[in-house]
Amino acid sequence: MSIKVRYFASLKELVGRSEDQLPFVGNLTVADVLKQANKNKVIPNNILAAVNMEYVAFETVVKDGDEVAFFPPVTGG
Amino acid sequence: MSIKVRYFASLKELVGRSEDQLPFVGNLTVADVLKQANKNKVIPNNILAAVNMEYVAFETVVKDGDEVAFFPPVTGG
Amino acid sequence: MKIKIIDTLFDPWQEIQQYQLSIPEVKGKFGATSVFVGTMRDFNDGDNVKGMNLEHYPGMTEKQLQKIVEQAMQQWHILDALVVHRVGDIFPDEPIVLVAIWSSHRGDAFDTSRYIMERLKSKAPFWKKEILVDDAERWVGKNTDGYKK
Amino acid sequence: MKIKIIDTLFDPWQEIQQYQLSIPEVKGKFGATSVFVGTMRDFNDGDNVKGMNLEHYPGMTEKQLQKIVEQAMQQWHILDALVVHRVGDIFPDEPIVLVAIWSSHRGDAFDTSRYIMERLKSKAPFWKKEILVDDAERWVGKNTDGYKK
Repeated sequence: MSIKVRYFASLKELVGRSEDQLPFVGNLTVADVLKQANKNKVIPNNILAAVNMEYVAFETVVKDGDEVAFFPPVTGG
Repeated sequence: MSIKVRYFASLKELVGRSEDQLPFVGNLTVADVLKQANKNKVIPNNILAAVNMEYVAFETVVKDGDEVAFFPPVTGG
Repeated sequence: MKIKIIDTLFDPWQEIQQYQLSIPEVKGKFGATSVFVGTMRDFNDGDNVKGMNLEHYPGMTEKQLQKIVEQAMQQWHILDALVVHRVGDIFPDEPIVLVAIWSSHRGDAFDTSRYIMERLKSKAPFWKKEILVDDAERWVGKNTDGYKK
Repeated sequence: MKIKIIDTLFDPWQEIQQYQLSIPEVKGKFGATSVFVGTMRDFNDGDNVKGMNLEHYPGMTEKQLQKIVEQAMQQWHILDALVVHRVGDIFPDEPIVLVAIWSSHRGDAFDTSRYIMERLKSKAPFWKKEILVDDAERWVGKNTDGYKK
């Protein structure tokens, strides 16, 4: 029972790792996941979130087994 | 002293020739040139005109040595 | 800038490759290339078409295309442009027109290629005569506006 | 439809040629091909850039690109689409992205290629890190809106 948390690009460098495994404790939003995994870090407020590779709002509730990803605005193309 | 008149595409087929040489008599507009060269023909009213390979209005006055061209709306590309 | 009228089959992608090799001065400077290729279909206005003859006004065609590209260059920042247009006998699946634009930024490239195509379709002296499957011939009456949806 | 993420140099014009050969079902049906190629420049934001590393989110990138193309297909009539995007180490004058659209009419092809590029730039999870001439590295902050002039 766990949630996989992933970080990309400049956010990955900022938090100093690319992945976390959080125990699933129920009733957590995406915002809670980010906060819980990065207690002492100031996270830039333009960060985007995805659950299972789809964009989501930070209020979205996370389910067991979800992959939650955080990253800065995209700059491809 | 003459004006070269050219016809293209469906207009060329309609008038039955691709070129005329008109004597330059002075003070003729593009519309006059078309009328004079095609006395008994009904010319479609969507025909375009060019003098020396630039689009012109039918009121434009023609000069000696000009190449005057008439053609239907263009359909390239 | 290059404007080319040709009466034989051409490969638009090869034309672009070759032209790009001939303009090393834009290397590293262009971030955007916008290309349009018009190809002959085997149908038009509800009929099957087996071929086409494309007439033009030699001299005026080049002059007008040159003018169109220059007008575009006054409105947008572009680095280079290539326009190739076929004349003569053309068959389905063969390319008719190629417009390629090189610029620093994508907005300019997109806007310019579209502008040149629209102007070309309304101003460059080319005329299409279609040959239908029963060998009947007909002149194409009018180009439609490509900005409308 | 084809979406491809690659980590090696590609030739956009060859990619188009090859893909077009693989879709004979659109032969004679498409009258318009609109192509956009994004290429790495040797400058950005006033600085000389000697290279770039392009990171992506494997899986999500493909999923989002797929979605973008499907959204385009709901708005415009298109026959086929090819999207190729480079990841990893990239150097000036190398292509980064290719979008090619085949449709019957030019309006649809132009609108779709531009729409896909804009959506890709704002939604597909790719991130550019530039390496400047003095070896300093910096993340590109934000893509600009390509519809603005």
